[in-house]
Amino acid sequence: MTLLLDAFTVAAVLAGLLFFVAGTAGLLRFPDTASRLHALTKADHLGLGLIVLGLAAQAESAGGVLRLFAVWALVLLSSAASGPILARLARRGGAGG
Amino acid sequence: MAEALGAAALLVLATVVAGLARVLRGPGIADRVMAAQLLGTGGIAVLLLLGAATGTPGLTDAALTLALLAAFATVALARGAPGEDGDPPA
Amino acid sequence: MTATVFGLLGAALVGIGLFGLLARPEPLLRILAFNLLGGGVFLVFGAVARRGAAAGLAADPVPQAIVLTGIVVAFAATTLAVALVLRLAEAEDRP
Amino acid sequence: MTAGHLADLLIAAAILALALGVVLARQVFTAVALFVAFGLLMGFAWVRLEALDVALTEAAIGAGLSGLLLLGAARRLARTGAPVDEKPPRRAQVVAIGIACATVTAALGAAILALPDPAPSLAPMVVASLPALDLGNPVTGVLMGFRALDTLLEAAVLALAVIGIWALTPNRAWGGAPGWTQPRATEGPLALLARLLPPFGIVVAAHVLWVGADAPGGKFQAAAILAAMWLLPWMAGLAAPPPTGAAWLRAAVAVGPLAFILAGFGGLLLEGAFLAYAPGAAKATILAVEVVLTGSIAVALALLVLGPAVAR
Repeated sequence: MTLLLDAFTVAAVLAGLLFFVAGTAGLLRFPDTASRLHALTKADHLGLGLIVLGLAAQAESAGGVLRLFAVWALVLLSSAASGPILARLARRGGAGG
Repeated sequence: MAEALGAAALLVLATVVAGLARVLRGPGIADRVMAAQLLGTGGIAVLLLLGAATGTPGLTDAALTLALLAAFATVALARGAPGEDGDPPA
Repeated sequence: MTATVFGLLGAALVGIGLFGLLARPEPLLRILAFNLLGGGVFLVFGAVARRGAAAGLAADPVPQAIVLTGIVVAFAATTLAVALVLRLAEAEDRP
Repeated sequence: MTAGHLADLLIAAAILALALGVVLARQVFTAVALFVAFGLLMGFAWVRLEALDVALTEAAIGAGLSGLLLLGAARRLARTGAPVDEKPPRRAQVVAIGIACATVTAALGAAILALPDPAPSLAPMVVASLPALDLGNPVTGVLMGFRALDTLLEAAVLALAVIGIWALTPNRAWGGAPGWTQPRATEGPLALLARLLPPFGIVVAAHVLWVGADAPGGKFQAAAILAAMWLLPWMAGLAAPPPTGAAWLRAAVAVGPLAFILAGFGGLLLEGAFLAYAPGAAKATILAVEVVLTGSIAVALALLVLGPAVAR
């Protein structure tokens, strides 16, 4: 059972890592802001979500699991809210220096 | 398991630091804010992984605080950006 | 090793902050530079605290508590400085 | 070289790059965005230095509240123009300043490399005295027990800073509401966030305050979270900040330091020393003072970010 849980954790965290690497690569390499935003939201939603899932399998108490999912919920909420704000900002093409 | 999670934390940290290049380079304001947001999310992941690797529940609390304040900071950055139609005409 | 790395980083931040404070004319950037300087000093405290690990604690809690107070006081000072700059700008604005 | 040391070098290099970026930024907004990222990475540095209490504070104040304050200031300055038209220093001056600052860094770095080994530490004394306070978190013990006078003065400094900022109010705005009006966001993502986040945040703040007795956390961290949650509806334009003339607001700022002073005199009366805690009642007294202080500090922090009242 522990072995199965450990295997699940490793698989989920690895998959989460993949999304983080991909998200950062997209942020660095994609040519325009809109596609960078697209890359970022993937890393936010899935990368962290998979890591949370993987770690939840290792948590020792129900409180630990609850806090892990609270973190994920908060990040989902804030990225859902800030995505459109960022898109508006990008469309207006605020030029920085 | 602890070593594997610690290594995962290090890898996420490395991607976060790489993402800093976008905060430094820009060019647009949205790019900088976005990169700062990825920094926040990545930071949360690092803290969670490290907390599980070292068995420190305090790190999960730190991640929770960071998640709250990252949401706050993103809104502040987006609202505070020059040109964001926030002010009444002076 | 960790303490030395961040202690040296603290020393570098003090220099960088000092440079910004003296070489940049923009008042807001000076406030930011001052905060970098403060961050450097705090890191030096943190390095000293980490080196003082003893009695089962990973670091000496006394310098850590001082840094904690320092961060809050530095924030209060920053808000006051920002308010002063804004008020000054308003005063200059008026003919 | 272990993974931990690799992480140290990564974090240190990133902080160094961001600090240079802040000082050399061409635009103030860029500098502020970099400074927010700087605060976040400083949080990592504190985690690596085994200072979780400090990491929590840095994440809340350095990245969150400072960011909002400085962005608001940058935007207002962009409208009014810089207060003093100072000329940038000449090239020769910049070089001289650079050499002087590098010397300071070199001297400080040499001092750090020359620190005595083994390092002096107060940790054994703190650990030996901690059972008397019935606390598990040594940093809270130092803040509320052994160096309580510092913490009391710090609470007073926050109240004084509020008074200082209010003293900058223009005559015709005296007693009015601080901060400038935000456009109302009744629907859309921002309004959703401003409505959903505060309940979450209040629960997290209570948790951080409560565990602060035995684990990393405490009043400053909780107060910073509460202040941010209070500012959020204002940022979305859903609520207006209260007028600075309101009596309850002024009372809220003052009650924290006053409660602390009261507890101090209680110690003088019962135990014969200012801020001494009665044996057995130490933890209860500390927790009671901390709860009141948290509310007071949260209000003070929010007012500090909002600034003086503005004429409307």
